[in-house]
Amino acid sequence: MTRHRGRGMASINYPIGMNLGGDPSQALVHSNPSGKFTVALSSIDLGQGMKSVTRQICAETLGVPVEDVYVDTADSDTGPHCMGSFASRGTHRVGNAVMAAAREARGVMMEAAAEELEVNAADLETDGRGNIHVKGAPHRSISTKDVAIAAQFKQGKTISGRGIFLVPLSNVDPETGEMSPATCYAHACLVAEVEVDDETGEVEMVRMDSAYELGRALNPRLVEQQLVGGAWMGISHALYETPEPYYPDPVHGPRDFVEYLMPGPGDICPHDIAVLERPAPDGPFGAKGPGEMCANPVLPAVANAIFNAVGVRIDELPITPERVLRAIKAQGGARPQARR
Amino acid sequence: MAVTVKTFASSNEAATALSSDRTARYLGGGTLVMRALNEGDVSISTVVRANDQALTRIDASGPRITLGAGITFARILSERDLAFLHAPARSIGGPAVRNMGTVGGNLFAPNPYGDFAVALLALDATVAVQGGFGSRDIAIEEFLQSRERQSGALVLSVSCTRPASADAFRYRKVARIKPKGGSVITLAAHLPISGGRIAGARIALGSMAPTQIRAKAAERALEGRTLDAATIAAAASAVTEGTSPSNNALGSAWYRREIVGVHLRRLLSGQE
Amino acid sequence: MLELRKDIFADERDDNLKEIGKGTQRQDMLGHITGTSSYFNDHKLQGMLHLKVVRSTHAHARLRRIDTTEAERSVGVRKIIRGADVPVNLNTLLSLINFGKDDEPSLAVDKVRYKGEPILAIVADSEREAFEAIAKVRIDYEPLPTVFDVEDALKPGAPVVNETYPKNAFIYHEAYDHQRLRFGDADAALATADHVLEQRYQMSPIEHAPTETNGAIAAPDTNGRYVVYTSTQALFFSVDTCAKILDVPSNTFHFIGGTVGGGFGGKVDTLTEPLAILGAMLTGRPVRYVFGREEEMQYGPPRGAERIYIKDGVMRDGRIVARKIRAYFDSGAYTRLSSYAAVKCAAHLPGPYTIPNVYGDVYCVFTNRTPATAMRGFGVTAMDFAIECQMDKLANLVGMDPMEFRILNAYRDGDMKAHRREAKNTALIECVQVAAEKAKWPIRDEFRRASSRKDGGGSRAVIPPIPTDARARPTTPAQQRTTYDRAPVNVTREPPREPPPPAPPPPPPRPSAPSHGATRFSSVFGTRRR
Amino acid sequence: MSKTPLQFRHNGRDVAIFVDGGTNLLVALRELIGDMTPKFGCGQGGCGTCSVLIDGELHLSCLTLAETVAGRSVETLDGMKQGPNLHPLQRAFADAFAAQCGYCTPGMLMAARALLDRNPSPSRAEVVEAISGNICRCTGYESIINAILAASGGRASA
Repeated sequence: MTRHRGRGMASINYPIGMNLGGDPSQALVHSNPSGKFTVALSSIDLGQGMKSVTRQICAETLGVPVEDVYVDTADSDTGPHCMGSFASRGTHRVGNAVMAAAREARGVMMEAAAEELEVNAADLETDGRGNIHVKGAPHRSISTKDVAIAAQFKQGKTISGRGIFLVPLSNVDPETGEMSPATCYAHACLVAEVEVDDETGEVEMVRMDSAYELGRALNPRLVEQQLVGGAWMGISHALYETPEPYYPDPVHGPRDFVEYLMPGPGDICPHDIAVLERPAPDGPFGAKGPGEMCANPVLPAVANAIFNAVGVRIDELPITPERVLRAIKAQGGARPQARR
Repeated sequence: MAVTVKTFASSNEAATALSSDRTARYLGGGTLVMRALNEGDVSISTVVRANDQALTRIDASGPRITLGAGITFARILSERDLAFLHAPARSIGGPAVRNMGTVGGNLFAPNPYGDFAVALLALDATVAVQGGFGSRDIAIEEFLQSRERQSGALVLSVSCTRPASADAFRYRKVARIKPKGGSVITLAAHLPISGGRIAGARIALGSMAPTQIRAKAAERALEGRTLDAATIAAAASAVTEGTSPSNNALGSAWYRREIVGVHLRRLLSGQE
Repeated sequence: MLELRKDIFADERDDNLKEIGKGTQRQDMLGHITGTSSYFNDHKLQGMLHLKVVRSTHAHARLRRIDTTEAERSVGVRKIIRGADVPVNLNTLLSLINFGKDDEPSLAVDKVRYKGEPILAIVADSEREAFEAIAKVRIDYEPLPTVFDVEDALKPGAPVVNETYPKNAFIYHEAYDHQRLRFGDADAALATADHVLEQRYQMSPIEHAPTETNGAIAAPDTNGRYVVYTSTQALFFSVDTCAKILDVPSNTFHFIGGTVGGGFGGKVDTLTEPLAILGAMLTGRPVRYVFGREEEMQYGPPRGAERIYIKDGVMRDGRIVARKIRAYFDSGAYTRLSSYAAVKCAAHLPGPYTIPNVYGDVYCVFTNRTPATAMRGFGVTAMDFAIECQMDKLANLVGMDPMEFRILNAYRDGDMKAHRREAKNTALIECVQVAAEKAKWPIRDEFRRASSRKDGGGSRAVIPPIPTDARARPTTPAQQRTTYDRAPVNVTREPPREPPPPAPPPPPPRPSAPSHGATRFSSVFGTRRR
Repeated sequence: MSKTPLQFRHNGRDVAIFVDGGTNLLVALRELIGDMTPKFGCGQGGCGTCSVLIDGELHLSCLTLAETVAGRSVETLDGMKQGPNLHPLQRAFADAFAAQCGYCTPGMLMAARALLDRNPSPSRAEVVEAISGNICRCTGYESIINAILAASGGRASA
C-alpha cells in the first residue's frame, strides 16, 4: 500500500477592507436623456467582477433593469477617488458608494417622475423594468426614459448622484493592539480529501467540500467564479507555489511557467460549495467580499488531510513532495490516522 | 541592431552559415531561439533557417527509423508507425509547443526540458550532424555529452532501431503538473528480450545529471536476466549510481535520488 | 458546484430583490470572448519607445561606479535614466496615508539591497535595442554581507539592509519594532493549562503570477499632461505615487486602466508607471515599460514569506485558554505594504475563536530579497495556515473531533475579540456545520445545534485585564527568542522543561511534568526540515 | 534599419507588412497589424495567451518568427466571430462564465478551436490536454473545460 487517503478541515474568518488611513471609495451615477445610467468609478476590475457587481447594485438601488446601467471604470479624469481593488474592499466599499450615489440619483428621478405624474414622490415606486408608477396604481405610470427626457429638457433636473463610503481611520493602540480593523467578516469552513503516495511524497487532491459565508451573494455566478478559482489558488499555495523553492536561501528561483509550479487543468478536483448569507449590517445588501478568503481554508485543510492520510505534520509551505517524503521517512513510514 | 535572418534552401548552406558566425543560432521550431530573443539574449544576432525538405522527412518503413531534425512532436504523434515514440512526444509541452518543437531542437534543450532526448538515448539513437566540413553520425550519448561544443553544428536527423515490441520500450516523465509540466525526472527504458532474457538493456534518465544520461549500473543489473521482481529491485537500487542531479525549481537533488528508483521500479513492473 | 443555503440566516435577509442575487452575465463577458476588452498594453501609439531597466546582479552591494558611456552610444538609445534624474527618488507606498518612512528609491543610487533592484532605465526605439544597451552598461559593485533569514536579520550585528530602518525592522508607533496585541494574561493561563503546544510554521514567498505582467504606457498628451495606460490595481494610489515621485501636481496625469489581466495584489506597487512617465517626459515620446515574465516572477513583488510561532494552552475538555503568537513578515529590502500586513495580522489574532488570553507580537523584517507586497489574503493566509494546523493538532491532543473542536472554541455574537471589539454578525459555527454536512463528516447533536447567535457575550464579552507589568515590559526580540528557540532536549514527546517566559516577572513554579499526565512538547526544532 | 516585407493571410484577409529581423508574430500582429486579440503573457512559450492558428494548427505567436508565416494563413480570436454572430465556442464560454480577468480567454478560445476543428466531440481528457498549454490564473479551468464540452455537444446536436 503506497497510496493513502485522508481528510482534513479548517475554518477561517476574514476581515473586509483595510483600516489604515481611512478607507474611502466614491462613485458617480448619472442618467442620459434616454434614461440609461452610467456609473463612473476609478475602481479596478481584475477579473473579480467589479464592473458587473456594481452594475447590479446600481440597478437594484435605482429600480431599473441591469441593462439600463453601464459601469465605466477606471479613468482618473472622470472616475472619482477609490483606494483600489484590494483587501476584499471592492464589493463592500465601492458597492456602498455606488448604492449611495444611486440612491441620490433615484431621489431626483422620483421627484422628476412625481412632477410628471402630478403626485407626491413618496407615493411612487419603480417596477424594476424601466417604469415608475403610483403605488397600488400601476396604470399611473411613466417610463424612466420619459422621466429622463422631462428632467433634462423640461424640468432642468440632473438625474445624478454622488456617493462616498468611508470607513474612517482606526487608531491602533501601540500597547494592546486595540483597533477597529474591519467592519465585517466573511467566514468559511472547508474539508479537503487527499491521496498521498508514501514512496514519492506526492499529494493528489481528491475532492473538497466547503461552506462559505459571504453576507450576500450579490451574483451567485460571480461568487462561484471567485470561490472555485480561489480554492484552486489555495491548493496551489498549499502544494505547489513559491518563487523561492529553497527559502530562505534565495536560489533556483523559477523563471517561467514551467518552473513556477501551479496545478494545471488536469490537477483540479471536484469541489462542492455551499454559500451562506448572513447579511453584514453595513454591507451593500448585506454583502461582504468573497475574493480573498476563499483560498485561505484550503492550505491548512490540505495539511491536516495529509496528516490524516500518512501521519506527518508539514508545517512549511508549500507542502512539496520532498517535504512529505522527508517527514514520512523521518517517522519510519506512513502512519495512517483514523479514517474520517 | 536588429537580428539578421538568413534562410537557405539546403541544410549544407545553413550549416556553413552557422559554423562561420558565432552569433548565429539555428531556428528550428522556435521554442528555444525565439524565447532567447524575446528575453533579450543579445548574443544572438543571426538567425539561420533552412527550407531543406530532408529536415522534415520521416523514414519509418523499416526496422531502422530516421526522423528529420525538423520533425515536430505533433507530426510524430500523427504517425502510426511511430507509436513507440508517442509517449515521449506527448509529454512535451502543450499542443502548441508540440506543433512547433522539433526533434532536433530537443537535443539542445537544457533541464528541465529535453525529455524526448531521454527516449532517444535509451534507444541508442544516432545523430546526423552537418558541420562546416561535411556530415557525420554521432552516437547520441556522445552528442549529449559534448552538446556545448555542438552549437555551431546543424543536426540533420536522428535515427534509431525500432523496439521489437511495444513492451520493450517504456517511458515515464515525472512532473508535478498535469497534464503538462516540467520534468522532475524523466525515465526511458529499452529492454530487448532475447531468449527470454534481457539483452542490451538501456536505461536513460533526464534531470539526473547536467545532461541526459544512461544509468549503466541499472542496465548491468538488468542485463541477461528476466524481468522479475528481484531484477527490477536490483535495477531500482542501482539506478542512482553515476548520477549527479542538481537542485532546481522543480525539485532537489536529494528528492530526485530518492524517487528515481521508485519510479524505475514502477515503470519496469508496469505500475501506475 | 455551488448551492445557496437560503435556509440559514433567512430571518436576517430580505430576499425580495430584483437584480441582487441573480446570476446576471458579466458586463465584460462579450469583450472577453471577442478579445476586445482593452488592457493597458492594447494601445498602439505612434512612435512608441521601449523602456527596460538595468537590474542589480547582487543582493547587497555598494555601487562604486555606473559607466554608461558605451550604452549611451548604442544604436537606438534615446535616454538613459539614472536615480539622479528621478525628481523625488525616495518613496514608500503608504506615505500617501502617512504610514511609514520613505525608504525606497525608484532607481538605486549608492547601494543595491536586493538582486534585481533597478539601477538604470534605458529608453530605446525597440526592446532589442534596449537589451543591447543594457549589455553595454558597466557597473562596479562592492558586495556587502547579506541577510536572508528574518530572525537572523533581527540579531545584533546583522547586516543593515535598509538604513531607514537600521535594526532591520519596521518601527511601529515610533516605539516598537513590532505590532503588539495584548488581551488577558497568556502566560498565567499557559501555566494552568492542561496541555501546552508550541509550534513553528513557515510560508515561503508566493508569486501572484497574473497572466498579464505589470506594465504601463505613458505618452505626452495635450496641454502639458500625460496619458497613462496602466495595469494598476489602485488607480489613485498610482496617480498620487507618480505625482510624488515626479514632483508634479496629480492632475498632470490622465490615468486609464480598470481592465486588468489578473492582479491578486501584485499590481498595487506602482513600479512601472513612474519610470514610464519619466521616460515620456524626458523624450517627449510615448514610452512603454512592461515586465517580462522572469522579471515578474523574480523581481516583481511576491507575497512575502512569514514565519510564525504559536504557543497554545488548552484544557482537557477542549477549551483553548491561551494563545501566544510571534510572527515575522519577510518584507524584503523595502517596506512597500508589509508594515500594514503586520497590523492586519495582529488584529486577526487569535483567529475566529474566543480565547480569553491572547498575546501577539508581529514583526515586519527587512532582508536582502525582492520587496514583498500584498497578495490575496494579505496578512492572514499564512497565519490561518498556522492557526488551523495548530487547531488540528490541539484537537488531536485532547482527543476531540476537529469540527467539534472548532465549534467549541468558535467566536459567537457578543464575544469580545482580542483587538477589543465585540464580535457581531459571526457565522463560523454555521460554516463548520454545513461543511460537515456536505462532507458527510459526522458531528454530535450538541454541536449540530450550536449557533453563532446563541451563548455568546456575557462573561465572554469581558475585556480581561493584562498583567500590570505588560506595558513596561521590555520585550526585545532577542529575549523573546529564548522562549521559543531553545532546542528541546529531545525533539519528540519527552515532557520537556517549560521554557522561561519572555520577560520578567518569573512565572509561578511549575512541575517539570504535569501531575495529571498531560503532555507538553515542543517541536519548534523538530519540525525544521531540509 | 532594413526591414523584410511579409505577406500572409490574416483572418482570411491578405496583409502586407514590413518586419524587423527577429520580430515575432505576436509583435507583428499586435503592433504592425493592430490585432490586439493575442496577448503577451511570457514570451517563453509557457502561458498560451498568444496562441493563434497557423494553417489551422495551434501555434504560439510569441515563439514564431514573423517571416515564417509568409504566404500562410494566420487566424486569431479577432476572426472567430462568424459575421455578426458569435462562434459556438464564444457563446459556450459566455454561458459557462468561463472568463474572469479575460486575459487568457483569447488563447483558450484558439486552443479550443484547434481541438474542435479536428475532433468535434472530444472527451474531457482530450479537452484538458488541449488547453494544457494555456494558463488561467483566475482559475477558470473547470468552467473553461465545461464550456468546450458544451460547445462540442452543441455541434454534435446541430
